Amino acid sequence: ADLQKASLRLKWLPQAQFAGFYVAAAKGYYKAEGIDLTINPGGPNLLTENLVATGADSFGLSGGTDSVFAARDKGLPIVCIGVSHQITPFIFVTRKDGPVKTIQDFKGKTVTTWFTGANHVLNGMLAKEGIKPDELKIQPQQVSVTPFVDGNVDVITATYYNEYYSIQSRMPKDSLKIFVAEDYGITFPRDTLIVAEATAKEKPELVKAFLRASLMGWKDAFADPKGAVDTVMAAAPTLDRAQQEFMLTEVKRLMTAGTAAKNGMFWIDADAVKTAHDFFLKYGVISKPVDLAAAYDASFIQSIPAADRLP
Amino acid sequence: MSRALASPSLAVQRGILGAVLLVACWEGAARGLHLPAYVLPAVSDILAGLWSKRATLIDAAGYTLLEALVGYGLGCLIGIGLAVAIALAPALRTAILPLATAINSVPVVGYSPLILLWFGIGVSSKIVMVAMAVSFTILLSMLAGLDRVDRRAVDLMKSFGASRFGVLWRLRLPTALPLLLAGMRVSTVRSVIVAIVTEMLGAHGGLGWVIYQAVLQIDFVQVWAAIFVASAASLAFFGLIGFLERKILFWT
Amino acid sequence: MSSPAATSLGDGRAAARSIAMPDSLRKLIRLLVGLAIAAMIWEGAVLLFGIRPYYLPRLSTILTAMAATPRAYVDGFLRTLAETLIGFASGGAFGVLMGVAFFRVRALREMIFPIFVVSQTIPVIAFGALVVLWFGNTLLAKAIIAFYLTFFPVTVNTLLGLETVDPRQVDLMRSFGASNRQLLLRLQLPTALPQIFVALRLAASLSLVGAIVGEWFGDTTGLGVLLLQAMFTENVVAIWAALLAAALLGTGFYAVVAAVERRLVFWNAEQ
Amino acid sequence: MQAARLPNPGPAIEAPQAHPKPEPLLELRAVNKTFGSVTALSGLEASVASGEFVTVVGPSGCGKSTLFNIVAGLEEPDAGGILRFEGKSCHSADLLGRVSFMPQRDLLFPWRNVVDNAILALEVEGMPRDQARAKALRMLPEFGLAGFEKQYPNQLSGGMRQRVALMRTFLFERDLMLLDEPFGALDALTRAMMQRWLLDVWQKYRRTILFITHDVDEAIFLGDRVLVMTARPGSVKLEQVVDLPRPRRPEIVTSQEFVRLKRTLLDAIEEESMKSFQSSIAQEKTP
Amino acid sequence: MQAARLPNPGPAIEAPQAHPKPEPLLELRAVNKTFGSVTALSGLEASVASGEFVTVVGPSGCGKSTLFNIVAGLEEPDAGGILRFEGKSCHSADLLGRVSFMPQRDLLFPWRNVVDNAILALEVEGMPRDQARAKALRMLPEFGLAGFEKQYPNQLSGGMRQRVALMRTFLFERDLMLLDEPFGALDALTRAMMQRWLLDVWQKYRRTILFITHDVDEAIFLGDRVLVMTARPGSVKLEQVVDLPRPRRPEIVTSQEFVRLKRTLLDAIEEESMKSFQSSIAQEKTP
Ligand SMILES: Nc1ncnc2c1ncn2[C@@H]1O[C@H](COP(=O)(O)OP(=O)(O)OP(=O)(O)O)[C@@H](O)[C@H]1O
Ligand SMILES: Nc1ncnc2c1ncn2[C@@H]1O[C@H](COP(=O)(O)OP(=O)(O)OP(=O)(O)O)[C@@H](O)[C@H]1O
Ligand SMILES: Cc1ncc(C[n+]2csc(CCO)c2C)c(N)n1
Ligand SMILES: [Mg+2]
Ligand SMILES: [Mg+2]
Repeated sequence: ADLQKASLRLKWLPQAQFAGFYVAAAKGYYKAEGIDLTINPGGPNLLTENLVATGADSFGLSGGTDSVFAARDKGLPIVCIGVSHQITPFIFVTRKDGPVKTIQDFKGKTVTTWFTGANHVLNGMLAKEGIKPDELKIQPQQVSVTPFVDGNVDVITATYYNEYYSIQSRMPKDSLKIFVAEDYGITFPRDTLIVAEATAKEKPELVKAFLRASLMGWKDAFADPKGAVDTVMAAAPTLDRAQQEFMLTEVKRLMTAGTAAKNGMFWIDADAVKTAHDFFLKYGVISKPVDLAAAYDASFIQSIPAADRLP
Repeated sequence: MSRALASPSLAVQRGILGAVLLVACWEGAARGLHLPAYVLPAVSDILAGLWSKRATLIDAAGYTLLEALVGYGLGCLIGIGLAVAIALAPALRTAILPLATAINSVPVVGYSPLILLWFGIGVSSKIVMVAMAVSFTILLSMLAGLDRVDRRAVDLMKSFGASRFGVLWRLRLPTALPLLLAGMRVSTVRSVIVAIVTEMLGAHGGLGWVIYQAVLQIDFVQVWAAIFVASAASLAFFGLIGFLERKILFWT
Repeated sequence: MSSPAATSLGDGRAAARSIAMPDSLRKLIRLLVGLAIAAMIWEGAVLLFGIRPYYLPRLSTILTAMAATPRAYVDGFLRTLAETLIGFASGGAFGVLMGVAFFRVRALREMIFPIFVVSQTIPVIAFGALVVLWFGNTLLAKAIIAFYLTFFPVTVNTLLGLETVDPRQVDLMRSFGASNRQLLLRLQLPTALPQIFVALRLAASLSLVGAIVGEWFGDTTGLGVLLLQAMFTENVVAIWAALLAAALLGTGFYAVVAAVERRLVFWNAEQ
Repeated sequence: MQAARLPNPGPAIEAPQAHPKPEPLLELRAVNKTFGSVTALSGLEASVASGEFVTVVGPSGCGKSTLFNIVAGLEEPDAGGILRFEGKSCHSADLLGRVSFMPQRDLLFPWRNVVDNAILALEVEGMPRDQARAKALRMLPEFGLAGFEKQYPNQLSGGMRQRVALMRTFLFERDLMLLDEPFGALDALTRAMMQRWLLDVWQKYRRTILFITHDVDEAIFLGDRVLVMTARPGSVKLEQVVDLPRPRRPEIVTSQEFVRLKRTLLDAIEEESMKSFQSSIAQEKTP
Repeated sequence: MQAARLPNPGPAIEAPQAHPKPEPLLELRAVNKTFGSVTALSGLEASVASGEFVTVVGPSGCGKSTLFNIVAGLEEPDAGGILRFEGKSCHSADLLGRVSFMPQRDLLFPWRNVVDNAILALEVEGMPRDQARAKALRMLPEFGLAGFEKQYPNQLSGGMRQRVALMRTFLFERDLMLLDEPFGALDALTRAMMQRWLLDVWQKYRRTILFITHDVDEAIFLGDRVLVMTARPGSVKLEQVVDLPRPRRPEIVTSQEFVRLKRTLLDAIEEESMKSFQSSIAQEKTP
């Protein structure tokens, strides 16, 4: 009866990328923890950090470490309480039989990428190889993968769980070659769980309860992917089931990669965060060093028994 | 009574007073309530941000205005062309008009996903979107204008031996001008907005693109600076067409 | 008058009625036939010219997709309709109110009208996030966006309409000793009504735009959500499905407003 | 209102001067009216006795409508002039709601049907609609509008619209009726019908009428007295008593008497209208 | 065109019948015109001699404008009727561009100034603008428009607009001019000016004129002959020759002769307009 009202703002519309939260809500795990949770989808022009900082939403699944740094840099009072995708969730894709064999071949080619952080990863990879960004044509990437499929673009950026699937559904998987950021020493954790500083300070129990329920939801989602996809599709019935099932598989891989394999989901890998921070500082994405201890508070996730964190 | 006495300069004074009051309230709220920039930046901060980012913003405004103007021009041509075709061949009316009304009652933004898919995220998709939005307005207002012609004036022209084209050129087109230009004036602001909206869904540049990027970079001062520029650009475009309208329609 | 006139009157009315009934029916039939033909042309053209589904899927494919998840479209339709209606009603009412206020108080008009004009040059989508921030993920937030797009044309046309009132009619009313209130209700507003409806027809389309764009700011149901979802999953069939639903809503609402206009502004009809 | 109709007064009086009757319903003395730099009326003197039908002719723009606006309470004359109504000196605004005014056009409201247009003034006065409608319905036949109560103005001919407007004016029962070119928009033939009909109705209701027209035949045919106004600034140039017997038959317009009166009036008008025509052309050259 | 003006023909002829002159410019025989179920003209017979000024009066809706539309080439009469122009039988459409037509309103184009409005017909004919303008400019003084060439219609008074429209009609030099109530929208005094002026201009250019009016005084004052039309379906009820001397002075309207003619015409019109008035009321009951 005395449920506490709270909301979770996603970074995008309902899809299997967020399955665990929907499953937890559907199975009443939040209620069991005393939370009356509303899940608010994101949109193309919404910034999760902003909505959480102003108190419009209590929790957020926001862009990633990059957006957390940027928000802290601009003085938004938010704290990251968990990291979902432990490794860079996107890759750079080209045709196996195309002109691009190595990263050196990017020179003079048309490369599309998102200017929401992925562009910095690309720049980092190029810099590692001694290539300057103006040696190739970097263009903002549109929604559609068609320009790549049609051969109008040489290299395209793709998330493992979404665009890569779209491309594979339109051309054979073995005709593709991929470039992975980690191969160039760059790791870019994304999909960060955030709360307002005030929430972290004043309602630590609420935060912990939210994490406990969410973890249960994710565990269930991975245990029963079909059921999880059903739950997601109840919220967004027009989605393509096959794609959602693929997405859930890939998301599981991203959420349990790296140190999370050992420490469990939403683990904050301080080293990975520090590496990413230095990387963004170097590329001017943030103007000055960010106080990492204030920006990333691992205490909440750590307070939960390890067994509950592991899928 | 007060209407006759109010001088235009008083109207201008009041307009300025209104603007000043608005800016003062805005500034006062932002400063007085210590609103953070991500809630509402102060006007002075926005103007400062506008100045410091002027190069980017001018570029972006140029980009957006180019899309808007080309799309606008294209839309006007298509709208006028269709209306004239209907005027010359009335049989076309039953074919075109219901379709145009139906398409027009669907919000333009509805088409944006398709147009972006078909025409890519470059300038062409924006131009197409603007042209679509503009051409329907122009078609409908131009048709209303052409239909407004006095039947007796048409008879008069015919009695002089004028052809269908002669009637169109010397009588129906001038008669349609006031409504056409009113439609064109309204369409100016629409064309800039449609360009920006489409840019926000995917673009290589432009004010919509700047706004989209600035939101993601949590630079709300820049968001508002871009909005200010967009508004100024729209007003300038609106003013220009309004000015031309008054020049052209000297007789009204 | 004369009895032959009376008979001809009776005949005329009876004749008019007997024609009128099948007339509306015939209109409906003609509409349905027109739609059927359009559907056939669509389906046929895609098959005949082998148009790639990427550009234009078959109508039957789209309808099948809609039928597969009818609830999504019905719920989306109803939700968007609700937002549209609220935005339209509030925008229309506020628009008329401001039009009257501007008409009555010239100073107010000179101070605020330019601000209204400027406000309309700002794309909603640019500050929609603010609306969500202030009003949350509520129906109200979407309705406010629809309202923002709707009220201005109504204000402009109300003002225009009020200003077309014949001063001689005003004099006539005053010579009867009419108060300002009587003047407004009995003369000025009725005179402005045709102009107001021109704006309301426009506002019908605009409020739908507002509702759809409003739904792009993080919503769970609505045609705008379906559209966005389809756009970012590059699902052309779903885009068309959402578009068709929006078209139905748009044309339907427009037709209703136009029908109400024909009823209320009967005297303005040509003839 | 109850005052019996005056017997036709004496022969034409050549110069503007006070009407001889002892207690006129309306009296204007030395009335001036200026609009900014334009003097519309200057030293206007006129009076109307109870039950009288006075017609006013004069060149376009000479101030006839301005005179009516003053009497209808819509426009205050310049200070100094005297305005007397029912024997009491008053301001123009005091007359609002006290005279029944019919402006130059019919000015029917297109969204009201015949009855509702006719009862407009009664509604403004606060009479309940049902009562007002019942009253109007009883009057319809006399105005040749029986059976038309539900029609809207756009379904009426010009003559019928004018009758509705007149009925609206009649229903607003006031001692003085001001009719500003009520038939100006009608074609000459319909107009002739309406003139005859107006005389019939007037004969019955015996209201005091002040009637503007451009048509000299109309002015003579209808009036007990014709006031000819000077070109702007307007004042009364000639007061012509019309001593034609009533009821007047249409044929009267070709009678000796009528033609003689017409000649007198035309000569006076001719002079004034030439003046006004010239000055209007001169004025238009500086747009 | 060059034909000298006819001497005034004999006295009034009571029944519609052929005009006695041997070679009329325009001749209509047994002309009918129906619009759906409405018969506008029925068995209309008329002819106009070269140089003649014929005026047409008749009740509203009797088919006067329909008659003009037929003669202007805008409306084809029903099969069976005979239409002869310059002695040759022809279709209505053959007359497009061959008669000079001035419709009921001035219909000036507000975006054209005085000169450019005046040369409209010449432009349609294909005359180069400069040449047309030069021609119009020479004509301006005669039409009382000297110095106004650059003015736009909204800067002109009603009388001046009407003169521009007339000038446009005169510049379109055709054997026959059709004037449909050219002065209908003017007030009575301006109208009187315009009538006198039109006679002056006509005296000079000697065009054949067919002139519709509702005003019997105007019809008599201007015409060599007055055609009175019956109520709908329209035909010619009476052909009245006006044997008043020319040039006609304004005073003529109160002359014995004039009043006698007016009486004759009014009697004929009275009968018809009563008919049309009745039927129009009956008609309007079925909107
Ligand atoms: N409110 C006003 N402001 C300025 N000038 C006015 C106003 N009302 C009337 N006038 C001027 O006063 C003069 C007299 O106008 P008024 O309308 O009384 O003439 P009128 O005799 O009724 O003319 P008409 O016969 O054309 O109806 C005109 O020159 C007119 O322009
Ligand atoms: N195009 C048309 N279609 C149907 N009916 C028409 C048409 N033109 C004229 N009429 C009808 O024919 C009759 C004659 O009309 P016309 O305009 O010739 O009359 P008129 O004598 O010029 O009238 P007015 O004096 O009012 O100008 C009218 O009853 C009119 O309604
Ligand atoms: C890092 C990153 N950037 C963009 C996308 C692709 N994407 C998904 S939703 C959307 C609309 C705008 O936010 C875009 C572009 C992604 N998946 N990951
Ligand atoms: Mg007047
Ligand atoms: Mg006519």
